[in-house]
Amino acid sequence: MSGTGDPGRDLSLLRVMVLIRRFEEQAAELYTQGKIRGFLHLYIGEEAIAAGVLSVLGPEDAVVSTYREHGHALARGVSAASIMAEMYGKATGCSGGRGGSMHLFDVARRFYGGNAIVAGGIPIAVGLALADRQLARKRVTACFFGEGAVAEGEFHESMNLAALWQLPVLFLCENNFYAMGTALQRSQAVTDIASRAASYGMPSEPVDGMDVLAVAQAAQRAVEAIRASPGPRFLELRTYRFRAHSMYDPELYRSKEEVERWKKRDPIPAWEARLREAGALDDAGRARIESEVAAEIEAAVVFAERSPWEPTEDLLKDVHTEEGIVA
Amino acid sequence: MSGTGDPGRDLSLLRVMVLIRRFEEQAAELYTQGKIRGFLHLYIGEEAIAAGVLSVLGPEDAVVSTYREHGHALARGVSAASIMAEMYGKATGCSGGRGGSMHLFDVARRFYGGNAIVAGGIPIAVGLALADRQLARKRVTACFFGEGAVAEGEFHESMNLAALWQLPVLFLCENNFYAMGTALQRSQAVTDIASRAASYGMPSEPVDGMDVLAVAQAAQRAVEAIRASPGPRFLELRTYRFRAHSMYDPELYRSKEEVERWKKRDPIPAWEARLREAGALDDAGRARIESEVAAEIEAAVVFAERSPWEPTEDLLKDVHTEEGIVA
Amino acid sequence: MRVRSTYREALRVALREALRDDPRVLLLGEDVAFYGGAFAVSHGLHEEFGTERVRDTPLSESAFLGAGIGAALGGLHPIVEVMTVNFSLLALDQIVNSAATLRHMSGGQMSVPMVVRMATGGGRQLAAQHSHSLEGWYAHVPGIKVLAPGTVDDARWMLPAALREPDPVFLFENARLYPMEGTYDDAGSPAEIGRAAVRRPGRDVTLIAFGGGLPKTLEAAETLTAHSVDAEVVDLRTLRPLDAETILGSVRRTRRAVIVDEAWRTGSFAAEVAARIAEEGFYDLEAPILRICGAEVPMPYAKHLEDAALPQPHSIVQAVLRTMGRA
Amino acid sequence: MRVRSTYREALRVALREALRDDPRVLLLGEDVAFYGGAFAVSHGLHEEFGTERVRDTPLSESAFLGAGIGAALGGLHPIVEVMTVNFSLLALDQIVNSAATLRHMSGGQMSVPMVVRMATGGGRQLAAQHSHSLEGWYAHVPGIKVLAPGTVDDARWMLPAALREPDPVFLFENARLYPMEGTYDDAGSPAEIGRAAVRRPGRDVTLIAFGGGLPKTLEAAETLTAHSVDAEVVDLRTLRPLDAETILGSVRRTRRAVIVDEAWRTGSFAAEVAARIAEEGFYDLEAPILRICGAEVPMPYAKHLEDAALPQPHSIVQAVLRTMGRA
Ligand SMILES: Cc1ncc(C[n+]2csc(CCOP(=O)(O)OP(=O)(O)O)c2C)c(N)n1
Ligand SMILES: Cc1ncc(C[n+]2csc(CCOP(=O)(O)OP(=O)(O)O)c2C)c(N)n1
Ligand SMILES: [Mg+2]
Ligand SMILES: [Mg+2]
Repeated sequence: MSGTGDPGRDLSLLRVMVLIRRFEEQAAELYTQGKIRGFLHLYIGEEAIAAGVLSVLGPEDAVVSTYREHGHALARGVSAASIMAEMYGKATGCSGGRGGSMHLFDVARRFYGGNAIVAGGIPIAVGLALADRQLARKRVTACFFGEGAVAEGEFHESMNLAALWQLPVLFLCENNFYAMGTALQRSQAVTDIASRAASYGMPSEPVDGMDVLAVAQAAQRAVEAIRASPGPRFLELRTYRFRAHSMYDPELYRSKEEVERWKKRDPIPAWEARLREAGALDDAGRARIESEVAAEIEAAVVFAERSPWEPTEDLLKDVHTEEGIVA
Repeated sequence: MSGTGDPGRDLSLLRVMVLIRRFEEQAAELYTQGKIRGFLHLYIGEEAIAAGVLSVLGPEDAVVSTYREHGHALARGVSAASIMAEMYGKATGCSGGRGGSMHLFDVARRFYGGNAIVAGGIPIAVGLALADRQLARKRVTACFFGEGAVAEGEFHESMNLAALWQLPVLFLCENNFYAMGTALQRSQAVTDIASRAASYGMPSEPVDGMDVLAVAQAAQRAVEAIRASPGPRFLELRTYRFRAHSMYDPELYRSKEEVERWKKRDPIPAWEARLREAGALDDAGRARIESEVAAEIEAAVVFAERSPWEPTEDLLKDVHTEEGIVA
Repeated sequence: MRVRSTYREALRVALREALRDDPRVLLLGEDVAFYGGAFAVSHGLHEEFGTERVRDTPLSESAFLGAGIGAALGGLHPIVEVMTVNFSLLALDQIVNSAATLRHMSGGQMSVPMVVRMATGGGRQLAAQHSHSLEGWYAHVPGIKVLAPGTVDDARWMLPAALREPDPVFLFENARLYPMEGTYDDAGSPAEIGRAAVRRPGRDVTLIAFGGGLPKTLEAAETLTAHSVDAEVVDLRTLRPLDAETILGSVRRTRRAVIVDEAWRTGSFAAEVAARIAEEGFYDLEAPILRICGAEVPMPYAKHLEDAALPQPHSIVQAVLRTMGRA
Repeated sequence: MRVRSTYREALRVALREALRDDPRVLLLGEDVAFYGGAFAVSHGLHEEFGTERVRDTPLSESAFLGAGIGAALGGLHPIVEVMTVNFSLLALDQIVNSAATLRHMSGGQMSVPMVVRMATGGGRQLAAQHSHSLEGWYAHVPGIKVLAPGTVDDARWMLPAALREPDPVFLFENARLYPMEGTYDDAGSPAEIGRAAVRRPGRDVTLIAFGGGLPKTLEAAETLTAHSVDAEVVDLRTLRPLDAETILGSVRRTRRAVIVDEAWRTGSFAAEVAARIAEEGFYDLEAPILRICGAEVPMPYAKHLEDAALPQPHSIVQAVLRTMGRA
């Protein structure tokens, strides 16, 4: 196999994918127990994208995501404990219990959420990049969204702005072929998403989103290109969600066979096999990852369980910035 | 010269262009006299588009336009008198004095306005075409908008819907290279508008919008194609407005030279010359057009002047359909 | 005969009837067909009526709402489902600038017979972007009508009433009420638009509510009997046009008013109701008009905070006791 | 020293100062640069500060508003000009779902220091799509502040106040006031946000107005002296947060209130002011609270109809005489 060239990083890609998978399995379980409420959108099946893309960003880069963002948050280094506590609605959550699963934020890690309006985060990413350009900072803003967002006007307005102003944004379209129950071919006249972005004159390519290495390499190239000369780039990452859209979805719109077919391309066993083949992973190493991840998740649950609730008297906190007037 | 093949139609194209030109010159004059108020957007320089496109539509086809729509309305056969009265704000105006210059309507002629929100008419045109498709009617909806609209999300959402559902719409982008004071290259990352539409998988072509014959022929082909098999088509009509954006615009954003250069391509003398060359027009014929048009406009002004105002007591009329409940 | 049903099923019965009885009716919206409706309201309908009449749209709120307007102009009678009021913000241009204005600004030449349905309200731990209660905004706009069913019977009979209107009608379905059980009259007739209902007669105080606030208010009224307060509960049902007569008639008898509205307090529809009473019922009042509204905070995710942010039966009871001079 | 100026020039002085004093400030919007601003407010500024800091945008209201949010998160201090409130409907998703919520739903991790300016109001014969007065809608939304300068001094000093706020501030410039002459203090200081002003002290009745309604209300107050009515005029200045103290203090003295708001009456901001008085000032009142608002009609174009649709000094006078028992 040809890995990233860095064995530590190769293993880390696996570890991140496993962390996301197990974290979400746990979250789904807690949802059925009523510990987590509201909407819960699982990323299971799509982990290669978060793991691959975020492995190439630096701490100064920014990330803008959607409501299906546990994977992005974890891969960005937001702690499992603070995410779990957030989903419990606890004061120690990464958004103070105000956001829940759809609104994870960690500004110290430049993780700008957590946007639950489809395509709503895209203009914000464009603005972050505008600030970088205007302040002559060599940062990249990575902006995730689903293929469903491509039908929204906000998507198109944003593509044009980014291309017109040559802003340093990396657009990452997670094409899992469904927007809730609407299949891509029933929502887009032209289903080749990468070509749609290219029509704005920005470099754009489709990537196998089930192959973590392919994702990491494509992201690496794109990020380097943006740093070398600012201007947007676009990756269409083809993937599939193995689970329902959210916890309420009876999945009437796709066949079990289709799901099973995609599950055969599960990015975790695929990458694991390549690591084993290359001699970079053995049973013990694999088991170690599982047990480390299990311990991290268990600790996260314990943390969430034990954390305090925000006092109800603080309901109106953070509607406005308390310090008031800025200097 | 090769005209439309129908000498009557060839002359009519000239007549319609002259009517629009003189009508608007009169309107501008009346504006400075305070007879017409609000916003007034002149179409002068772009007449070949309205004349050419509307010469190929049938009475059952629909037209959706913008705030720069005097030309479309006149070419559609809306009477100069009712348009003039509308701009006076008289009860006899084509919109009962409620709409003014930006909101001309004549539903009997399937002229659906008169939309002053940039790109706002486009979804409505898509819906008209959806009705036609659903009711299996062989009609075409012609939808005009400026190149500024191409940056709006509503434009893109509508292109996708029309292409996805294969609706019988003819999109007509009047590319006059400016949206108010913003030049195309400062508003679009990719300035080839026709290619943008093509990215939705719909047939699309640029047309010389200063050549009334080229416009009529391209429109004819597109309309025939739509009638033969429903599905949208797109024409980018390259043109130029000779006047300011509206009556308030000091035109700081473009040079006199540029304007003069385009005026050399004035569609009216250009077409006139071709007709003369072909022996289809002589001085007398040309003079007759002018005098007929002058008479029509004078009658329109007299009509507007003499028409009554809507009684103030009727202010709240037509907020809702008075008959109430439909059968 | 009174039929037991949930609010959701009652809505579905009404939709099915509409599609069955009028071939011009079509249901248009995101995931109304294959997914079965985000809230399962339209479940099964596409199988019965086909995917042309129960039509999934791409994520393009502005375009498909505008297409609904155009389809209505073209002779169809569209029912447009905007999944939730939160996403309707993306379609407000079409609603306010076109749907509500086309009739008036064309001088009464056309009507836009269209029904727009959307889920509204908080209380399901969906946080700041998915919990709006914006019915009051819609009720501000002349040219449209605004209905808010708060009972199973209204869920059944408001849609047919809306479909008899020649102008746009907005139907706000409170998402918390979908599973609510109740009954409707299966030999009933379309609800009377513009007519409030006294859901519980009483002598001591008038409680005014609608939609999601109604069940809470009825519960509070029951609790108040233990405090020897006999509360009258008025269900507004229609926010535009507002039935001031019923409100003022009730206040004339009880001399006290408490208004319940789950929206943010400042600028809520409750303010309008209070203002109407202060204008026209002033001399009937013996005490200040009180409002129990949502707290002025983007909705927090955590359950205890969300509960604190919304009117609850106990907060309504407290307000009533205050206005009675008992607390 | 008091400087003579128009409202427009005062705004420009404030903009120039902001751009000069803080390199993080940028002005972003349609036609703010080359055109010179749709209302000439930013005329000349791009020549002084360059087209990066005074930046024309494409017609993409949602994306450039959202980009303003992102730019604010990224360390800039954007002033976003939405040409008019009518077009802001296209950006409401970004405003309500992101600008207003990001701080709260991230648990207070970030602020969005952004000022959004827009022209508002009717009265210029621009008809139904260009005459909205939607300040009241904005004032409904927690997480933002809403300012409405009605004097030249506030036009000069509200922008610097808005720029000192760490959270989004919306500045509504009434388009009719741009040419209004007056004076400002050139050694003044930023306006106090959340503080109403008594523009004319009086004993007999409190007239409450803001923005475009203020000059009319002051004129009415002058006329009323001829009827021996001494009216106090309160200028709200800030709609959110509302200065209830000043309003209630005035009503406590005069015992009568008439509220003037150019918006459609139902659900107007005037309703909120009336509701506050009915709740908290009830026992001070000697007469019903009256509202003089816009008629419930999409704004008609014809001047006499538009005049009838808007509050006018004489209609304010009539209302006051009514509340004084004189008519
Ligand atoms: C503007 C808007 N419309 C509708 C919704 C409801 N909704 C939530 S997720 C979703 C599907 C989005 O699909 P996609 O963008 O492909 O992302 P995925 O869920 O597949 O990751 C929809 C319709 C929303 N959140 N925002
Ligand atoms: C949504 C919206 N934003 C802004 C405006 C203000 N405006 C009116 S016309 C115009 C320029 C439109 O340019 P284009 O589409 O090219 O048409 P043209 O005027 O050149 O015919 C602008 C910005 C508007 N009417 N609607
Ligand atoms: Mg998807
Ligand atoms: Mg143009």
